[in-house]
Amino acid sequence: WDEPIVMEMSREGRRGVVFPDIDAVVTGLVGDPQRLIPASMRRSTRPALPAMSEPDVLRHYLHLSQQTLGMMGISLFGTCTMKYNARLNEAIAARDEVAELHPRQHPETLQGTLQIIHALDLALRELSGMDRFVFQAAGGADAAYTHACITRAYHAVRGELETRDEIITTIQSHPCNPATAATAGFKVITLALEENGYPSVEALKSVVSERTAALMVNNPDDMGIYNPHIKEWVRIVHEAGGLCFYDHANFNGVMSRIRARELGFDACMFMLHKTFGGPKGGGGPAVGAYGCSAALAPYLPGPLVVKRDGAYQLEPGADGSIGRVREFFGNVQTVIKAYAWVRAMGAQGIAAAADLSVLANNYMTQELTKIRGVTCSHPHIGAWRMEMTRFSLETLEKDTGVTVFDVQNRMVDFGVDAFWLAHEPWIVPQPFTPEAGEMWSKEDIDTWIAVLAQICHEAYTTPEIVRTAPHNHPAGRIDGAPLEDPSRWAMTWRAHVKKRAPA
Amino acid sequence: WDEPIVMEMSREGRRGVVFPDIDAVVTGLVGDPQRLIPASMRRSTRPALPAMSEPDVLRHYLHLSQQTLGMMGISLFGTCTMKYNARLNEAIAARDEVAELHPRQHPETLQGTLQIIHALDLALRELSGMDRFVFQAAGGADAAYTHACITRAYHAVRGELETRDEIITTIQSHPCNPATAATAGFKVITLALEENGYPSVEALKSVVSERTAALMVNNPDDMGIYNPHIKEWVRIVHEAGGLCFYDHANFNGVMSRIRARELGFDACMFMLHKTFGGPKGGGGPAVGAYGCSAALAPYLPGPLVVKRDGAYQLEPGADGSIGRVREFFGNVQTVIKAYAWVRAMGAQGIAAAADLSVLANNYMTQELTKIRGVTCSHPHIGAWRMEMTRFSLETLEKDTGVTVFDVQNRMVDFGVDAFWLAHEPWIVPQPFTPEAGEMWSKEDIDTWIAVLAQICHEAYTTPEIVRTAPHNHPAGRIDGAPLEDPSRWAMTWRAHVKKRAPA
Amino acid sequence: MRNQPHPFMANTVSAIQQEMLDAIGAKTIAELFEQIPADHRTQAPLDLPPALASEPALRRHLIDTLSQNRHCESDLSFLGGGCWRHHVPAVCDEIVRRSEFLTSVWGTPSSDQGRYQAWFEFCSQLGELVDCDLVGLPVYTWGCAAGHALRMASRLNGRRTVLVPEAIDPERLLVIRNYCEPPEMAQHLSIVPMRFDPATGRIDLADAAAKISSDTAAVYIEMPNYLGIIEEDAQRLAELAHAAGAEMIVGVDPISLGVLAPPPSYGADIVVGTTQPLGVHMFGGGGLGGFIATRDEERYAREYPTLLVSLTGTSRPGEIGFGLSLAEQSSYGSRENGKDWTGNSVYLWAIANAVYLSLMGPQGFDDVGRLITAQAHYAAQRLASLPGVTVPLSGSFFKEFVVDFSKTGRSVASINHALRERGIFGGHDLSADLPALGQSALYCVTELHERRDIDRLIDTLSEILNHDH
Amino acid sequence: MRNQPHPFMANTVSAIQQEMLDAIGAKTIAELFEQIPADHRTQAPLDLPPALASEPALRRHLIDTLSQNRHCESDLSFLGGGCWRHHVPAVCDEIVRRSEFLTSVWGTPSSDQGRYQAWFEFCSQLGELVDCDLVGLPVYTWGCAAGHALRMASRLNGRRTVLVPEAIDPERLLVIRNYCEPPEMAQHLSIVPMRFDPATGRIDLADAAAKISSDTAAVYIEMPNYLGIIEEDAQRLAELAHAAGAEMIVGVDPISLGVLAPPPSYGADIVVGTTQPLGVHMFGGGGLGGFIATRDEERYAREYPTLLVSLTGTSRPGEIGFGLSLAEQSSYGSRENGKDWTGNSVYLWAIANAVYLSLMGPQGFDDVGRLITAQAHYAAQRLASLPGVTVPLSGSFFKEFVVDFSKTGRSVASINHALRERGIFGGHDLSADLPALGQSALYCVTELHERRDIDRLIDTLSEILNHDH
Repeated sequence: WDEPIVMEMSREGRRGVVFPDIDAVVTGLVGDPQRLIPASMRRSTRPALPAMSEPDVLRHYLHLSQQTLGMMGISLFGTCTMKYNARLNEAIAARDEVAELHPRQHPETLQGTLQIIHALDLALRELSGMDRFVFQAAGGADAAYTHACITRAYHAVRGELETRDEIITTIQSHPCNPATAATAGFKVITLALEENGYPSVEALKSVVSERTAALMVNNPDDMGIYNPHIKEWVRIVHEAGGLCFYDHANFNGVMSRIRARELGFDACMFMLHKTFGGPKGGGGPAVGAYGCSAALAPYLPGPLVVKRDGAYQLEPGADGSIGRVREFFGNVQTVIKAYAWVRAMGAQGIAAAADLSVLANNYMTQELTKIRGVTCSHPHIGAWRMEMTRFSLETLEKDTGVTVFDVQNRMVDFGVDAFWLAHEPWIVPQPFTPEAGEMWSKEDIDTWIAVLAQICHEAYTTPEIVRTAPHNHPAGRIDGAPLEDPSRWAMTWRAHVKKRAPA
Repeated sequence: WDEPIVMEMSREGRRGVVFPDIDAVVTGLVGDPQRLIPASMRRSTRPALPAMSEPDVLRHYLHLSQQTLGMMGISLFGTCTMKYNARLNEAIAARDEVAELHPRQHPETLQGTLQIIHALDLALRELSGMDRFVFQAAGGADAAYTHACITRAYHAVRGELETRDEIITTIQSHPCNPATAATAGFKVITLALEENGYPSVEALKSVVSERTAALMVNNPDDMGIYNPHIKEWVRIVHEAGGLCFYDHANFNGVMSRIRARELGFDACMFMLHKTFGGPKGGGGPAVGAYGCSAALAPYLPGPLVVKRDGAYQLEPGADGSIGRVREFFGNVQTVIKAYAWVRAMGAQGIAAAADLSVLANNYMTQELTKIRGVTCSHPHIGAWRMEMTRFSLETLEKDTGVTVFDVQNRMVDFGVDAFWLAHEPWIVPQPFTPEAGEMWSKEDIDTWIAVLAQICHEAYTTPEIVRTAPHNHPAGRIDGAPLEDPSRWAMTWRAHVKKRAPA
Repeated sequence: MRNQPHPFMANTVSAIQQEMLDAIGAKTIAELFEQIPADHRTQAPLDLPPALASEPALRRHLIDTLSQNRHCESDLSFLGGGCWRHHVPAVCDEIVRRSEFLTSVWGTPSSDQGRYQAWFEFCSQLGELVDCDLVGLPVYTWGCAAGHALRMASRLNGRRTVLVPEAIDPERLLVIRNYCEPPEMAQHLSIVPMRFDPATGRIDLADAAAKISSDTAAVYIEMPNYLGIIEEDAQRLAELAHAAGAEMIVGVDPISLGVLAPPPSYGADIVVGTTQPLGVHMFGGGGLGGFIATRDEERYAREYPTLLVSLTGTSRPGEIGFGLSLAEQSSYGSRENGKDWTGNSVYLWAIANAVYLSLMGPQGFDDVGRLITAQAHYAAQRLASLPGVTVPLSGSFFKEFVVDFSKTGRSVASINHALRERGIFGGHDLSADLPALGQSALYCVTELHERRDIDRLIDTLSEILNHDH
Repeated sequence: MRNQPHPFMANTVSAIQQEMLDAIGAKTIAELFEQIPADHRTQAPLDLPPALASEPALRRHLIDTLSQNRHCESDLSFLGGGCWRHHVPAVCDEIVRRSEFLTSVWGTPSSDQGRYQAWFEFCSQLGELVDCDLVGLPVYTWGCAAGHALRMASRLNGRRTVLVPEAIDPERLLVIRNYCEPPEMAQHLSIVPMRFDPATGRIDLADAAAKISSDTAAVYIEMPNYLGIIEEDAQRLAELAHAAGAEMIVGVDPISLGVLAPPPSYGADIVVGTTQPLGVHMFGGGGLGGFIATRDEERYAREYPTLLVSLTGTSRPGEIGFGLSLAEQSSYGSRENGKDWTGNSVYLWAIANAVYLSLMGPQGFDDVGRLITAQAHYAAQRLASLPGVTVPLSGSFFKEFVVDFSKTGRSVASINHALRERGIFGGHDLSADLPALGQSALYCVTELHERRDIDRLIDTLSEILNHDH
């Protein structure tokens, strides 16, 4: 489809939805509703929204959906743990019992939902060893932010917040960790990687002090490298009086094998929209499930679900609670989907998922490194990787000038979703990070490998076809320059119209 | 997607859905279920169905859906009255109150559904003047068949069925009329068109006799021509003792302006999946609503919905009932959608739809006949057409060799659904029949016209591009020869595998 | 007033209509209707309920109305007999609700390749399940499929008598009767019932054997039969039919085919049945569909009333395409000279069926068949343990079985009423249609029942039967 | 046991795993975990509830569990306060449930052009509604948007005091407090409440004026405010803020903007608010979303924490494409040096919002605004006519209003309990959070209420209040 912008599809007078006329009895009592709005506050000019019929709106957005690859192809998008979003869960979430709930309903009327929230809390406790989970954080980053807020509250109670103003993380931890720590008001100390692919214990010791508020770290990292000294790290930070937060974004490969609490962590985070089978929706709604030890529980945001006398009740947060990181319970429908995933998988299924994702990644790693132009990060590390491996196209780029961006744009021509590169800053040049997960069949993984091999082959033989990709998509490669130019960027149609006017 | 056949996607051991284990208590009581099946009747070799995971099945069929144009483009498919299938109705039909009903439930537990069936019956009575409607027929053709069956019952009661064995129709009536009449055991007499685009009264008189069981006819026909003598026709057939059935497939242009019963017809049929906004689903489930006069009501198939003492009850058909043309009530969910459409439209909306569809057709007719190579059927008829017009590409084909089939295949390259040609036999050479209806915007109609103009232009300038179309579709033009060759046709994969084996 | 903008109609805007009128040179829309003579026009304006053009208002009205229904999700149902509550995988719903499939009309094989392929996969997979090489696109229902099959048989051998079980669903028999035409018609097919054995519930083989003759066009049986019983003499019946030159037609519930032998293995020439159990909701009977399948022989192929989709090649070398085979013999191709008729059928359900068959795979049918068998027998045995309640037929059964309440002194109607008050839909009352069985009901147990559901039925029935009445 | 084939995992088949192990030269899967030291490994096997790998079993469990909920479709609800039941057009649901949107992750602007365009259309249409040229992709909620906006203001002018209404939703204030950081932090923003006038329900202008100073980073108000009241002094407040060099931030319920003036018209610099009323179900609060919008000025653009989508060209002449603007300033681009943080948000709801805005058009917002206004006032007047019941605030209101039951002698809790027993969810109890208002509740009336619903509330309340208690 050569689909126009919706703002250009308007024809005055058309209606997409209409509302009932105001009941005559109502009008009889209250009069003209316009007069019920103070004159100074009335809208005088109508918003320039499109006027369209209902079927035309439907068709427009159906067309846009068809121009979205999503998981229709093969998507091994690293760090996002692509897995099956069971359609049963979507059907359940569409039911009135889920969709038509108001968060302020009396708990008596929410027993089904509260039971599921409570049951998922218990399941995540079992998976992590933590003592309590909350689901208010509306994404993984929001859970990291929750931890930063709890860190404030914890040290404030001890009268140490003014002096404990540093949070330590690593360069391979997700950007949300330093970013939320900074937003919460902390100084951020970032440890660099060393030879083995992780910062040394010594490096950590050199930055830990009485100013240390917390450690926020993930493990394994996005290169599939597990820090074997992590228990030691936790001990060091604890001894200095800091808290330890485990960003469990990369939980998929270690599910059933380790528990964050057993490693000593005070808190951890699971992404229900990734690891626990919830859909991503292009970027939320999402849930960062935040779990912590009993010692940190008094700081958790309310409301908390408790089971008492056989019924589920809501309690406000404790006196020391950080209040809220988001209004109400969080994205409840995603909590239900995650619960459904846990039940569908069971303990054995979860263990199998970890096994399969690590097996598939190592299979991929071996096959991909056979491709000319592809190298593996830290090639000197002989060990099997966890559920992801970071690769580099540095050789390819040096040999052919073809970049990871070119390859991304070419991949989609094969119906394969573009790979993830790496979070900033790039540790390795021209990085890319696929993650096979447990859902994709071996055949799909083989196809993905073959596509990359084909593109690398093209890069060496007919690089132009890669550099000018995509060829089979609704739009060509975008022009990046206007995006950074205040005189040309246009985040809305009206801005676009104003800026193009002189031309 | 270059999507394989599902039979080739199997890998032994994979599962798409699993069922619970048999409860131990159940097994304790009944033992091994295999032993409950007589040995001689047990299946010995498993069906060679694909073994696939759930997400792989989902993706396969999602891919197939994306390879289906449907109403995603502009579809002016003649005789099918393309209109908006309100997504509200789909959401309602997906609810348990509709989807999870068993047809044998006690009527006490079906009051909502029965109320809607009854209310739609009343609405269709109002639209047609008939005295009673039933919704058992699972399509327009099935309603025609219902009429043929009722015709048998009516004449049988009178002892005339053995001698009244002829049903009269016209060459422009839908093939289902002669076909169902023949299936019901009648001889079919088909009247040819005359100069004015319809058979003359004289022609009718020449075939009406004491052998005439019924007239089955539509009006206006698919050329948009209204037979102005239809009341006279009905009178003639009635005088001979025959019944008159109005195939109201082309009701869209005359809604609110005429009533079948007022024209004298004994019965009529509406297509709820077309005229009344139900979705077509690629060919059903559908409903041919069959309505008739009080005189024919005793022959209607049961069960019948009646309102008594404020409650809705079910009655078996009357003693003279033809029994069933299909099990149970019919496609109830489509009845609900049609009822919703009637309520959404109201009397004024229905009248507006007729107005707009006739306006749009005459607008299209004028614009299309300006295109070189396109002519209108019966061009000597100066009157405005009804909601459809039949056109011909005879000139184009003579001038360029490009056929209507070529044009169909080229249209889809523009995201415009192929037009309908005409039912067999073709009255005009190289026919095509678009129907604008009331849903499509003027802009869409203009686009459609422009596409046809472009293709006709191509036919005169670069005919090869039309003859080799489609170019932008998942598959090229099919090879028709194997379809009629018993040694090559393959209606199943297993037949295909056997037949290709020697090659 | 007619220009009140309506969400469904983009051109309900006066200015647009005026543009179109101007373009064609007409003054009013009304004049475009000149073809309709004045005396044809209705004088009485439409009197319909008030319009609910507002989606929220219409939504509310529909939900309020339909909420008066009770249904088999909220209540515990043991109803069956031609429409069954089986598991509908969420993926089936997801696919059939896709706008592309939902709204497609016809298209070309190229533009709608995906839908053609899905149809082909429906035929291909159903063919594996029923062990047939030739499967047509679906017909309305099992009853319609049976009717067409009997007519196919008659066309094949020119005979006009068909044998049908005495114990057949009356709903289905009424459908078949119409297809067989009344005696007054020249092409009438005479329906001869094969007696059922009230001890076993099976067809009385001796009776059937005596009725099969050189006049017999077809012998039609069902597997399992209306009462849930497995017709163990099927192969013998097929041999008798074949010896007499008749076609053997078997109607089958396809969800049984993981555990029951496919009909061709015991001699079926034409296999018909329902598609509803294969991934389609009941919709109060709106989920029904039927199929016809045979060997891939030209004599059968040339008698199909349905549309047939065949795999073929395309203009691009090596590419697979799909097209309609033998369209000329359909009513679209040959009007009254076609094979019966076809039209809109249940093609959307065929796609649901295809999805279902892919999800199930061979193991799924095996498992579901065993689960249903075990649970149905559990229910039957538990029921038979209640005082005065018997399961009278001795034949092996699948999914459904007859329960006789005669000795409780209560009618099925009164028991079902009491069950209904307790949230249970009891089995279908057979007492009117099959009085020989006394106060009997047809109980249906599927994979969706759990043991606790059956136990609840037993407990509830115990309580009801212990009450004074 | 780990090789039990599971429907979600294509490779849970032993033979496939063996192929992969053979390919990499490993003997067992367990050895692949060599990186994890032995003393890190858990000793206690997972103890989780039994697996329900069977979809029918899981479906039944979920439905049985969730059926314990009551909800606002079955019960009549007057709850609001940050989450509202508005009409969700069926087309919105249809679009957001499309697999392509539901499962998309990121892709490239070319491969996911449709989703980028839908996002751009969300920003563009919301920009029309709020009269802003620059709109970011959504944030989690209104509260989060307000928190970010206050921090943006502080970064813009380097000041550290923000004025916030005293009568603000406590849920939202708790969120904002976290964004403003505790006093111990160096970047702490001090929150100064603007007193609310208990007669009108509006901000006390004199109090606010006295508090606005050269230290003020921003003045934040809401329209309508937490109690439903229209802040008629908004323009004056904006003038005071601007005169003091502060940013004016307005939080708005966008469904009001057909009848209420867009915030920039009375001086808003930064507009924030909720997206939930625009075509998203409540989902118990899971439908929330927030937005941030401003003038298209570089100084604002460079402070957005959200991702920004801009229209641009592509490598094909004349073609429109979409890309991320100013990605470098996000936390993805600059980690702790970025503008706050971003991550997964509610981008799927942005698509629902875009569909909603297209369906509504200008007339839709006009109509829904008038309908809500009329019905809310009808409800308020009828409630105020009940003995002992008052609507105490004199300010003009939209959609929500305070109802004071103090003079009935009953608590809101007891009244709501009685209403709940009669199938009605009464207004949100304000007595604990705003004791100055006595036994008051916040009632919400939307376009989905019909007059009969309001009349039913009145009748039911009459009955309850007439009872002895």
